[in-house]
Amino acid sequence: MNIQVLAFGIAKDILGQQLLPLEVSENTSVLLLKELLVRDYPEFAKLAGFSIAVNNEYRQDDYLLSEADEIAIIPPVSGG
Amino acid sequence: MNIQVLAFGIAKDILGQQLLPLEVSENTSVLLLKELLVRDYPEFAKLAGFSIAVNNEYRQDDYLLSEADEIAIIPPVSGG
Amino acid sequence: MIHISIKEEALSLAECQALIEDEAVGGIVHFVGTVRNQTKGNQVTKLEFEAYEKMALLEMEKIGKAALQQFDIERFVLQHRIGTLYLKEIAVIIVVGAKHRKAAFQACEFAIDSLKKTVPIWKKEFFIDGSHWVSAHP
Amino acid sequence: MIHISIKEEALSLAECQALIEDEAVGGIVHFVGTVRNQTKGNQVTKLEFEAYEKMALLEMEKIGKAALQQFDIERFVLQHRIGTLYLKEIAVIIVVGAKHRKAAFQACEFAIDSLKKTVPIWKKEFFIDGSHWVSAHP
Repeated sequence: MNIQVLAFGIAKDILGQQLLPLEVSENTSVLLLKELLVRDYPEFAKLAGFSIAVNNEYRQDDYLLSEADEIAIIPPVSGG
Repeated sequence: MNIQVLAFGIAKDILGQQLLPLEVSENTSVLLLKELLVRDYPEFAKLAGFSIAVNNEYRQDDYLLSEADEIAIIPPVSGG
Repeated sequence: MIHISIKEEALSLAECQALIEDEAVGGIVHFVGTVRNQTKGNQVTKLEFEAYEKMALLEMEKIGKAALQQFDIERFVLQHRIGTLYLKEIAVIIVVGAKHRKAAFQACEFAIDSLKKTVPIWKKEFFIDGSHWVSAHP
Repeated sequence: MIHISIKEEALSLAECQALIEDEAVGGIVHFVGTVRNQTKGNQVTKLEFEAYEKMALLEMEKIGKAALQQFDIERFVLQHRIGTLYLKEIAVIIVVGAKHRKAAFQACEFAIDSLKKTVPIWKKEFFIDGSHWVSAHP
């Protein structure tokens, strides 16, 4: 399936774009997406960590992605 | 010696005036002043407590008063 | 920097915030005490604050100095209103500016707790059917 | 009452205070986060805040709901600025109104601590000779 991954903050800098189109297999988990990102963009491994949000909620590693989801990379937040 | 005792809040209501003139013996202590006040105005005994300030500082019971001092009755404070 | 005052006119949050502005400050905590409509189930109509003004200013200054000594803060503002106050009006503003927020929270709470214990200011509460000096009796 | 917003224009303390006004409120605590001139000894010239706005608003709302649930408070206001901010400008305002002050202090500190952990907003610090995303690296 085809997904689009939103990126913010340093994640946007690492990807060089705000929206990354990706082709992944059906039922790709959050964990697998993270692994794919680290494989293709090793800079992600150097971060203090990063999360994946799906449809505006933080999701655990075992959450399964669907094509219609709004998926976002959330690098360490620093508001306030 | 003659002293003048300032009163605020409920102390002013108890005395019926803001400034109480008193004749006391030389070297009257804060403790003695408190006892005189309670004797003459028994309502003071019903308060949650009261302090004496001399020259704008809280003073302990053993502090000795002089005629030139600015003396004030400080009933329980309730600012804020 | 310590700024202390007692005023008969309305207190201004904007004025206090302006006094705290400082490039070295990253966290500011304000405490704003307002007139509430109830005390222990009684309907409050207004308050009157009376101060032993000279001594109150000295005690407020002591709180500011203690706060600057005990906490890592840069600026301290404390203003208290006296006279008659109606519902929602501001009785006291304390503003603390610090490099980091934790010290600002601690110093601000310390300051209002201390004020309520030591500063010679008295509050009279007025109800529909009477009035009393707050905290006077056990 | 919960009021949440993210704004590109300057935040207003007076606006936040007006949102909190309530006859049932006696203690109000504001946290105001401003742009400080130094981070770890480096001279800061400006900041840029970026938000994942939809999600940030939802996370801010969650903090407000949790604060109202965990503490005895009446009103909760949280505003965050995004875009470019210079020294002394306000990045965030949190205002909590409660019957009594203790709950207001606790809820306000809880809110800013939570915001810094969960709300998807990112701060880029600019120095004379470079820039970096705050907290991105260990």
